[in-house]
Amino acid sequence: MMLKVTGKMIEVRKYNSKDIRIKELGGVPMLTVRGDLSNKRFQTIIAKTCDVRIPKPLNIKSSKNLSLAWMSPDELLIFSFSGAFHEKTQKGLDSALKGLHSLILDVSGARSLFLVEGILWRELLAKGSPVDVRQSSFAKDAFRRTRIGQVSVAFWMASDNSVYIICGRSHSDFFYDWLCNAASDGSLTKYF
Amino acid sequence: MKKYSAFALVKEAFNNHLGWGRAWRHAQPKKRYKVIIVGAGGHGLATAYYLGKNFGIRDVAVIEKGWLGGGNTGRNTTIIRSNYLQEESAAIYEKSRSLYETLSQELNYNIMFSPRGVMMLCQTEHELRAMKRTYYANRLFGVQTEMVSPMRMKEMIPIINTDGPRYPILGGLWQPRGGTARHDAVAWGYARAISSWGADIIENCEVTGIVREASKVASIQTTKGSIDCEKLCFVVAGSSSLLAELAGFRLPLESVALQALVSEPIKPVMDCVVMANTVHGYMSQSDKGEMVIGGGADGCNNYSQRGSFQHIEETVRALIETFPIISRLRQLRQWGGIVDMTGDRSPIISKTPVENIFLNCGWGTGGFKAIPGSGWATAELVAHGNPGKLAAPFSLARFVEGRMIDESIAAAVAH
Amino acid sequence: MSTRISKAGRLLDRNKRLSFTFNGRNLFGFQGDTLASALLANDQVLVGRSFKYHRPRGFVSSGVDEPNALMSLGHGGNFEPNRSATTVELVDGIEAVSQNHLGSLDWDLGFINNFFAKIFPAGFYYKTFMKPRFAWKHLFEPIIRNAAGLGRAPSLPDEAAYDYFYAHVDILVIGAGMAGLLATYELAKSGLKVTLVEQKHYLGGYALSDDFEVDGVAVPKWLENIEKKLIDSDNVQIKKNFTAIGVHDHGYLIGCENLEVAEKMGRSSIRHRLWRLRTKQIVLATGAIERPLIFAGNDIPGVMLSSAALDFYKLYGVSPGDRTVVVTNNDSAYLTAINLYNAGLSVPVVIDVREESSGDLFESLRSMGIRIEYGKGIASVLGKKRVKAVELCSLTGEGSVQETIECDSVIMSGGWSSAVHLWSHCGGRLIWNDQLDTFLPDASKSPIDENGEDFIAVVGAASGSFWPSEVVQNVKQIVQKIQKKFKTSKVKSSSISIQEIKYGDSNSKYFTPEGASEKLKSKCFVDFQNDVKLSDLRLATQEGYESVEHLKRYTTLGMATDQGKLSNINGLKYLADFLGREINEVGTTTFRPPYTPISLGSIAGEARKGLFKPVRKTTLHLWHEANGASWEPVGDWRRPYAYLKKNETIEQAVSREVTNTRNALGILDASTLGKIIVSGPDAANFLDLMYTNMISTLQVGRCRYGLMCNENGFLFDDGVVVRLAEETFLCHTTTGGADRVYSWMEEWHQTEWWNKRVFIQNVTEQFTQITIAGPKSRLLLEELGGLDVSRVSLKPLDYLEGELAKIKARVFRISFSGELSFEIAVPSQFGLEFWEKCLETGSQFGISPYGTEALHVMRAEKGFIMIGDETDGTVIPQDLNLGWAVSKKKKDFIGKRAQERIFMNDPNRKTLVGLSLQNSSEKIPDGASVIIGGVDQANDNVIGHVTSTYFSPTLDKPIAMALLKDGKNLLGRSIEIPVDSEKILKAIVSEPKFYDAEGNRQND
Amino acid sequence: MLRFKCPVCNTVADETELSPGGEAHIERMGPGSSDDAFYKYLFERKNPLGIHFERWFHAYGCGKWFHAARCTKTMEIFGTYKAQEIKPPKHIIDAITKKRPNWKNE
Ligand SMILES: Cc1cc2nc3c(=O)[nH]c(=O)nc-3n(C[C@H](O)[C@H](O)[C@H](O)COP(=O)(O)OP(=O)(O)OC[C@H]3O[C@@H](n4cnc5c(N)ncnc54)[C@H](O)[C@@H]3O)c2cc1C
Ligand SMILES: NC(=O)c1ccc[n+]([C@@H]2O[C@H](COP(=O)([O-])OP(=O)(O)OC[C@H]3O[C@@H](n4cnc5c(N)ncnc54)[C@H](O)[C@@H]3O)[C@@H](O)[C@H]2O)c1
Ligand SMILES: Cc1cc2nc3c(=O)[nH]c(=O)nc-3n(C[C@H](O)[C@H](O)[C@H](O)COP(=O)(O)O)c2cc1C
Ligand SMILES: [Zn+2]
Repeated sequence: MMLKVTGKMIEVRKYNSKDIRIKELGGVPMLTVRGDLSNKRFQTIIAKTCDVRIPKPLNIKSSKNLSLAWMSPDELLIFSFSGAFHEKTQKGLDSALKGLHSLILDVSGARSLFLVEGILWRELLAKGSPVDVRQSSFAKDAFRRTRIGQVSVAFWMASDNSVYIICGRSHSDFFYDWLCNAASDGSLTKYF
Repeated sequence: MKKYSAFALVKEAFNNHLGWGRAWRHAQPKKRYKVIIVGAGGHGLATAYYLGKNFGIRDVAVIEKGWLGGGNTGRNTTIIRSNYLQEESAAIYEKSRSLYETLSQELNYNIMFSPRGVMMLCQTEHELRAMKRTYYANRLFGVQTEMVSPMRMKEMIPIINTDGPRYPILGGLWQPRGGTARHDAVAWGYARAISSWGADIIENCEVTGIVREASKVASIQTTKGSIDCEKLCFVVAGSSSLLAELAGFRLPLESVALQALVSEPIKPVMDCVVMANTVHGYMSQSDKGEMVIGGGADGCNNYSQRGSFQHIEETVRALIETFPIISRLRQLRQWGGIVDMTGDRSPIISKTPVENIFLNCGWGTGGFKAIPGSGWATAELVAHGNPGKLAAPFSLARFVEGRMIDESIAAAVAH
Repeated sequence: MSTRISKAGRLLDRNKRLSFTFNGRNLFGFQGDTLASALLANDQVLVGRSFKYHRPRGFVSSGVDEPNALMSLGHGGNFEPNRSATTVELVDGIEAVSQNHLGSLDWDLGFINNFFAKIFPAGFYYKTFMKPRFAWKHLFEPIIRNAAGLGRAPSLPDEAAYDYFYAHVDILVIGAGMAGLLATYELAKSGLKVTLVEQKHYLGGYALSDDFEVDGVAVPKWLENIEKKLIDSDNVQIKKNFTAIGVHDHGYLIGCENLEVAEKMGRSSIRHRLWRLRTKQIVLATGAIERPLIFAGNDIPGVMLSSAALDFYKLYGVSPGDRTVVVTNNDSAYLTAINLYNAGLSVPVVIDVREESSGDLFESLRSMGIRIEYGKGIASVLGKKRVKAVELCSLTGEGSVQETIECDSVIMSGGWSSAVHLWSHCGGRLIWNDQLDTFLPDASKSPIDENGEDFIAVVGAASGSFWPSEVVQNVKQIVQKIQKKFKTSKVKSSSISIQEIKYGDSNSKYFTPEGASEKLKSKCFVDFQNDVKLSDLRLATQEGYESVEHLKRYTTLGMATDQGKLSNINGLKYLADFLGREINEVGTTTFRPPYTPISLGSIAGEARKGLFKPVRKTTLHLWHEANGASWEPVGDWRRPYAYLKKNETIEQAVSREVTNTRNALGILDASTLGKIIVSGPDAANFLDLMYTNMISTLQVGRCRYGLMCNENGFLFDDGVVVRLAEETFLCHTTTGGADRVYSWMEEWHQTEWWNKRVFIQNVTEQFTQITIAGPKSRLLLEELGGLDVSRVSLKPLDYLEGELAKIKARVFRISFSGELSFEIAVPSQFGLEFWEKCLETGSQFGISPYGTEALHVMRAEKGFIMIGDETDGTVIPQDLNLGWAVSKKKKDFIGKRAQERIFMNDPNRKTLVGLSLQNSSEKIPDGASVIIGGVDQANDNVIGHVTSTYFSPTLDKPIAMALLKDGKNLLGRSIEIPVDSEKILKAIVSEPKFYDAEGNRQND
Repeated sequence: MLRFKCPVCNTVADETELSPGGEAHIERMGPGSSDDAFYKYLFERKNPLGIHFERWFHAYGCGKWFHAARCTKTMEIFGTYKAQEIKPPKHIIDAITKKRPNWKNE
């Protein structure tokens, strides 16, 4: 399933169980930005170029065109919802960050994006991730890097009834199979 | 000491077995010994045994902080093999294995050495090449091994899944005279032998201090008082760093928890030992019927003798992949042992910075198989004050010189 | 006989009849039965054979402590051995089969062992079978092994599914007896979130079979009411069929949920679910386990625990027999006696090892006119496959028979052991309580969490509160403590009034008669499953195995599937008596997880078959698959080893791929190679430390082959470094090394050289990397168009960026095959498109894909090293003639100091050479040892080993590389390679360069 | 199974999200150091029974290394701190001595 980074989200494949819908989404451009997130100038440039402020640690923040996710004290991940915006952002950052110790890389081809929908989405995460995904600990805007099963992932809520998950591209077939298995009928407990 | 035999058993049967004496004497420390060995695990007891047998040194005490054999000797998965790649390792492990062959008779204690064969799986091209290299090296060093094809393996081990989807089995290195032994019996058998000729085994006696005079040790302090000695030998596996600290030096060791588990007993289904290094798991079936399974080591320093569950998970996964029928067996018990890991994962048999202290440690995850050979070599070191041919490569100095003896090339796990 | 009694059977739904089979016999039970109660209701008293002596055995208990009633269930992919019938909820169609007999359960040939029991005491095998030596392996051990095990192993892979669940809970209450239920209720009332788990399929615990009243209602009704309230409560979650199996560090608890019934009913696709719980607070309410008494014949079918008999009667309406003799050291067996009597069954005598008893139950017994014999014991139980009678004797003395009392069942109680297993798993200490005759948790030495605080509270019988009113008090206290810890607003605990039954004092006697002769001792069973008798304990202690741990290991006491739940304390008591010490001094053996055995399947969870371990795939994976790839696992990846055409062997394919690449054009998926960006003002300087080479002198737009060593000086990875820009480098690594090298760099940067301004980013997956190799590769690139790749513009080790075939690409002129070669990286979204374009455009030049093996053959022909083949963790670059890549000018790099040590400069180190055989079509064997001067005894002639070996299609002869001692001085000499005992190959040592040594082809 | 609070990203990380990195605060010996000093740096370890200053890598998380003070016997954690501290900071030492007054940092 080869994707063009058009900026248009397309459905690569999907699986529906009784309680859960799983989709792999393609075409979402991503940028990795490295820099000192606590640096005032860096903050201003990001806010200006992306039109979103740097999120708090362990958070994700969005505007209409893009989302900014906090990866670590010196790393951001930017998701663009349109291809044009992606290039604009990359170019904008490239020039604005000149002179400031930083690094901007297109990683659109390095990660796969999944959307899990259905009220039991928390349960799916709980089957594989050691993170506390109770409502009280994992809510809207939270962005968590961890593992699910044996795969390194990050996830955040898409809505009350859905969650986005990213993993490394080379793991996507395996991870998709994992998700489908975890969602299979008769295996969910309605725990949360 | 009453001799053990079938005849004696039958005779005792008529006496309700009231005639059997203690396997080893209950000893209180004397004021002074020629040699004190700290640690009544297999290696400590074997050292005492060969000191007496090969060098006539019998004025020996073996000091044990807990119960004899309660360290790693009492909690290992009992794999015995000698198909090591490096010449130095093959030499000492093969010496050991060959001593195991006759140990029951020698000690008059059935330690149930069972040369049922050890199969090491090759599951990648790379592993296959490494095993072939071991095979050729073994041949020249007189260790009998052979390479086995997947088809032949399936005949030998019917429950194995040779074409697992993830890591199909490409072959195996088979050591027919490798196997297992009854671990506790090894300690008990040596203890009975040395006790019978007068060596003292002092249990529940912890060494708490080392008293030095100039560059030498004069005596040790223990929870049962102070004891003088001419020579002192530390054989305490996971606790080696702690004793070294008492003696004023440090070691190239880290202590970590290594895990194992057994299943409930089932009728025999697998006659040999199988080690699957690529997926990290190994398994054999004991004479009682449990599947004895070895897991991974925790990566962090640990003296709790517990360890955690995640390594058990990994191991069990690997083994279900290799032996799909075991999925419905149940885990009966899991446990941990504190193993002492060196920088090159090979042991230390060495002199130390203190003139009359000797050291045997660093056997890590794989020293059960080495007990007789290591005892042999350590006795020589203690008796002469200098290592013989077997022990020489395993000195502390090798770390300074960069003369590593690295076995990780041949097998990811060293059991 | 055991039968169903019409009045009792609280858990049964008598309208739902279920059928099942035992050893092929069709039997019936009811909904609510366990397999055990249903068998017993059918008078199936003999249910198994013991491990060692094959003695006939019946049910001893009604729960997880059952040592005897293990059977095999199901068949094919659902076959399961060693299931204890007392823990199997009955469903329609169960097929149970008894185990461990030669012949039938009733007529077991293995029973012969029993006659040799006298010669086979504990540890007999240590004393015999030593001569002749070969007989152990060929005769004795096979006999012993044949006798091993209980059930058969499954013969087919498991068909069921398993999974995991991580949950984080504030408070976990384990055990839903009176204590657990009450604690949950009170904690929930104060607003705390509580999860309550119970291993059985029903709640209520022991109290469900008990006879007292709470707040004016019978206790079962009261329990039912609480359960209802809990179900309605928002902050309570109840899990039945859920066993807490192990407590681990930092509040980690493993639980196993048994969904077998739900699975059979089609309500769950999962058979067992392994729960991994993180808790802030655990409340242990695991109750207590009744102990047997020890007397001769206490293992004969029909002898069972008093609590088991009570359960069978109250919960399942099953009688243990028509005439039941009771033997006890405490009052709880009185309760059973009263119930059986009231059910119209006969209780000829209650034998009490105490001198006297008082209390309510005693009064009831007396008023019923049941005979009680104080200060008495059982000399022996008569019967073989079923109890026939008991012989009464005085407690003191040797057991001379005073009276023989006919009966068909015996119920016994030797007191209660608090279920403290989970307390102990993670470091909690125990303390023996003489008065209560049990080990109890020592609250001053509790297990601690990561903050050093205790996190387990114990309530109910598990904490020694054996009586209902005590349970209430005890729960109240613990609840208050927890409320304080969680800082909840104080809620008054409910006031509960108990119409208590007063119990008399128990005593601690555990075997009868006290002066038992040796003969009797050899019939007194302590550990039923493993056939450990009192005489075995005596023998072991007499022989000096007097540490509890030695006793256990010498006799196998407590090592059976019930892990000594019934036997351990009795064993300890014996040991303490023998040594004349307190039980506290003797101590226990270590409690270890699991609390009850759990399936290996549940431990593996979903990670089996396709989900066993991740396979990483490149963007071209599907293409390879569709085009005949024969796969090779490399690291987590799969790479095509070769592409097989119809009727081709692997060797033929490899040979074809090599020849085609050398003569025309080959294409390779090299995407798995690691790609790491290192960028920042200090990048060059940082990489100078990482690599042995000088990286800082590399010019922008140029590539350099770099080596990485560890601090020990050993070579561990290699790859081409490219300077993309003044401050930005791209470091290529081996496939297996990508993640390792990336973390390695991060580690050094973060923990040693954090002042160096660099960012390190692993971009391996961002790119599809494709190698175009062969004399026609430049033609292809020119045809694709977009970049000037002429000899002048793109020299060897140059790098260009631009568009190729309208796709953004980086082109590196590097060669691992020795041919003119380009590596091209395109963003992975365009990988397949680019690959297909190359194939399409390249068809006119005879393009053909090649796999890893062809790649390896070609690199070997050129004498290029391969990490993992030429290196093995003990090799330094100098050994491989790569000294040129180790900078002498740099002050420091990782591994530099190590390479200065004595051994690294030893002239005797092995160095890399080439080997070739003339006139042979046979490969030199992989990994073979190399000798010089013939095989000798001392092995002094071994000089090294073969590191890589191939048949070279290009040169039409076998070639190999080897690491040989003093290799440099052996050039031109003939060495020997012993293949097997007959065959020795002779090869000539050369430089490890077999083809185009000058490099004309790649530099074209 | 252990869990640590990562001082970099502040999440409580499960042991399976981390990888261990051995003893902390070992000073690197490079070219010019003596054989003995180099040996000590590379191989010799305190390996104490008790409080161990050690390194952990938040591999399945923020990707940063950090330090922790942990008891190797009870698994109690006295605190975590940045990987760039070259010795245990005061608040960690205080936390330890508060609970274990006899402990000495050797
Ligand atoms: C789970 C597991 C599986 C293993 N599997 C295998 C295998 O399959 N094959 C194999 O060959 N090897 C295996 N090993 C390794 C093997 O068990 C050990 O290498 C070997 O038992 C070490 O023996 P030892 O005598 O040196 O140490 P131990 O048996 O540990 O004896 C050391 C003794 O010293 C005592 N001691 C410590 N400190 C003091 C003190 N201060 N004063 C007095 N006494 C003290 C201890 O109490 C202990 O009894 C395994 C180890 C484990 C933990
Ligand atoms: N008279 C006596 O000598 C005596 C002795 C013992 C018990 N009792 C009675 O026992 C009751 C005490 O109540 P209690 O609640 O403490 O004990 P209980 O035995 O009634 O309940 C314990 C519950 O915990 C469950 N359990 C045990 N281990 C478990 C695990 N690992 N995972 C999940 N569940 C587990 C058991 O299945 C049981 O349902 C009182 O009714 C008391 O009268 C009396
Ligand atoms: C080879 C081997 C086989 C074992 N078999 C059993 C067994 O059948 N039953 C059992 O309960 N434990 C068995 N164990 C585990 C021991 O009970 C015990 O857990 C182990 O020796 C470690 O000691 P500890 O748990 O007392 O610390 C076995 C251990 C070994 C090394
Ligand atoms: Zn972190």
